[in-house]
Amino acid sequence: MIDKRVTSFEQALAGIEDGSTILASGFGNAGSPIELLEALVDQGARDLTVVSNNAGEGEFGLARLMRAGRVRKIICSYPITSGSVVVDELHAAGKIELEVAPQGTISERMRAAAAGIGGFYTRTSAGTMLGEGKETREFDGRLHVLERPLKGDVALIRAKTGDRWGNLIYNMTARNFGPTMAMAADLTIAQVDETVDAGELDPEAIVTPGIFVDRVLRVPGSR
Amino acid sequence: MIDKRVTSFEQALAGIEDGSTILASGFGNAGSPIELLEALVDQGARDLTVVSNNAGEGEFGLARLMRAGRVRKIICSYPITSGSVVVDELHAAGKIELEVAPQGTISERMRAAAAGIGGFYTRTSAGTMLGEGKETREFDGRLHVLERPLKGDVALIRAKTGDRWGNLIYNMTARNFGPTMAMAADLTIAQVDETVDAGELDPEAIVTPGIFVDRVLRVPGSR
Amino acid sequence: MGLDRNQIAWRIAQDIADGSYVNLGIGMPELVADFIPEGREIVFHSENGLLGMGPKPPKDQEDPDLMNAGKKPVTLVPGGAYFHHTDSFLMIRGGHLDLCVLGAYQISETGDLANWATNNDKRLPAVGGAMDLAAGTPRVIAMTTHCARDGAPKLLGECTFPLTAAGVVDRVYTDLAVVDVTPDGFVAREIIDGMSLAELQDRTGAPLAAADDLGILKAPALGETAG
Amino acid sequence: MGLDRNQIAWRIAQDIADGSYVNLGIGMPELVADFIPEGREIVFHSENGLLGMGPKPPKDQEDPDLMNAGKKPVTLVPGGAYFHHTDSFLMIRGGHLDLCVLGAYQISETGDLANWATNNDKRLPAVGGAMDLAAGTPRVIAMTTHCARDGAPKLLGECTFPLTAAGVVDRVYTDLAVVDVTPDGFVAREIIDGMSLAELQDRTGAPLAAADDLGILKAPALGETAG
Repeated sequence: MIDKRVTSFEQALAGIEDGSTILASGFGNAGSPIELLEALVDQGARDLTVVSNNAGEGEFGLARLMRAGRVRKIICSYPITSGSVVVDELHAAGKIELEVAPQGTISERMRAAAAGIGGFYTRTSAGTMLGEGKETREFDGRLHVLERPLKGDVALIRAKTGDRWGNLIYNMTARNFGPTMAMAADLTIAQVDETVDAGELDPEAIVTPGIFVDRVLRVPGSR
Repeated sequence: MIDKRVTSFEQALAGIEDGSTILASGFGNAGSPIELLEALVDQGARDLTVVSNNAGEGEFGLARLMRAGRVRKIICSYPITSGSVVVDELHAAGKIELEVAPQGTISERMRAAAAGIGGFYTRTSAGTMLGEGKETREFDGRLHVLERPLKGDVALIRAKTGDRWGNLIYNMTARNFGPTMAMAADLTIAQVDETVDAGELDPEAIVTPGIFVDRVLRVPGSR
Repeated sequence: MGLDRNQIAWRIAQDIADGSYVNLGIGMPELVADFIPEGREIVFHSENGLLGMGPKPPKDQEDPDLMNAGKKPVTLVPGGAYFHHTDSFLMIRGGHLDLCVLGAYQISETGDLANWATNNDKRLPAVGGAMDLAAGTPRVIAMTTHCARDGAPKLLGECTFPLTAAGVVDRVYTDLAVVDVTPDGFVAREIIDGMSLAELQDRTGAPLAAADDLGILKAPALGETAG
Repeated sequence: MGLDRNQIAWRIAQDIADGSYVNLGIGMPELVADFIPEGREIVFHSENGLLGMGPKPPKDQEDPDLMNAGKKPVTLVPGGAYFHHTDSFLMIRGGHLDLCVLGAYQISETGDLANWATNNDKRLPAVGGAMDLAAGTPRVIAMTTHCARDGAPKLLGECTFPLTAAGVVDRVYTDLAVVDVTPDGFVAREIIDGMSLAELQDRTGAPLAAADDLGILKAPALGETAG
């Protein structure tokens, strides 16, 4: 029988190894798996590469993981938010590597990893500093850059409800990167507001089918 | 004010030109815009290229359009269904051009057109007859072929419910190619079982946002 | 003397682990779903946009909008989900399924699969999702009779029919044997009772080794009408 | 003497056709939503997965899960829809929006846009969705003051700051003028009352032609607190 629901942070994060690439959902705090990221400090994995739209805020969630010295590199589109002090400090001290890429390119690169695409051509960043060093090619008279898939070892995502099979639905704009990251990692762990049995979600409205999800942890009161 | 609901086949199909590429949804008859395809006979457009998973059945829908001599070329993955007599006859008589491609490649090529992707590399068809003549490249030690976007001038699709803004939901596996084709054409026309006002569909469960849809026609009793 | 279609399907079903995500190709492979051992929860994927495919419904509950890849009426089990075609093929091409079971005309000793066209088809070419499944799925199982009706072997040094994908087949289940495709070529894991390796080799178009733990391929008597 | 931010936003809003799908960049462009003329239905897109963005809610109805790209609380209007990030950027990169309004540091006479970095940023580099919007949207509108605070022109022969995208800007709305980017370079369409073409040219870093129907840029007095 399939039951992807787990009951502790230990179970949820078991097996995440040093050196992993972690895809962390969220746009600002909306959809960010804050509690999973904090539990990852206790779990102990080091030397992580984190893919996340932003680079943490305050001293919680991703910022806490970074403050604990676990993150070697951040791949993001927009590391500046109100209160993004940790990334500022670590970067200034040369203690973290920062790779900034266009938001849509990060998202599409993860989707490519999910879809078995070896590479794709996009106009975004062509002719700019962020396109430098990338292979280019013209299609229909317009310059494109070649982008490669961006795959995660682990995805940590936040959803609203998860069922026994790992099917997920989300809440409003907290959906953001969750569905794509869930598809793009070898091990996908979702924190949710509530868990239900298989068959309780509307099959027409499931956003992330359970095939993409490995573990579902209910984190009460996280909203 | 936006109101994409139209009230006649004439309005729905206005402006479709000779030589157009038409994306027609459906997997077999499920999700096939049978009535729109038949009305296209009356509309009169000729010399069409049709992209469709199958190549028509019996003497209705797509088969009727083909029988009327309006289709110059079919791009499909599986032209054989029980009763695919029209494509058989026309092909044997040299009256229709047939391009067969892997189902996932057709779908992904349309998605690429929708997403502004200039081209992508896939393993599907690499090293096979259907990959012959395509540019190839190795990624991670595996051979890939380069595929280009497949864009429609027009998409004719079938959905369950459409609202004033063109938002769509579908019915079970009749969803199939509809959402992708809706995104991949300049002009998208949906036939639906029912139309509603804006705001009546659950914003969390809308499958095709109205931005991809130009006209919605209620076709009563089409199921 | 060999297994019938249902028995091959039964044998394949025994090897599908609980919790697997599985695509069954159109035709003979569809039978596998009928023989999943009690207590295992397998999630069946259908290329036309469905995870959690259940058995066919009673006649009066058939819905033309709920079909499988073979365009036959099916059901959705609790936990199932619908999605669009590009997402469905993302699952296939991105390697998210655990395994697929595909029919085969020919399998080469390097794992090439030919299952979509012959060299003298009278019908139109038709590939469907076969190339996507064969190229994308981590574990590709071929289900076929060991030889064609005219006795020609289907396991070969090289395929002579157009390929579906190169180097993808992991294991072949036939009426006579279970054969792994390994870096060293074909390795028989099970042969039906009463047939020697040499006799199986005679029916195989490429060198065939025996697994260290070579066993007997057997299946219970099954009504031909099952499935 | 020129327009204030709200007046520029008002002027841009007048040119957005009923039924348009529009993305407003973070910051000054967000003001445009407040000045859409009565009777026009405009669908606002937010990169974080939202079509049909409405105005900010009353304080007690704010929800941290319903935000805009600037991470400020918003609402959803009837007809709106949520979707995931890759679909949101498919809309952007695939050219499905009708237009976007972006802030700008510099605009070149060939339509190059620089709006994400300067040459001496003290803060970390941060591009967000700017390159996607600039490269993907069919009609790119730049909204900016005509000159920087130090008086340096922002409309130039070539940008000196890092580009967001090359050759994409269609029109620039500033506090002093409405300027089209054409194959022949900058063409002023409207200039504020009392300013001559020569005076505008003095504040512009590349040759500036006048449209045949050159008009006066004007906007009503608007409370600075609107928006």
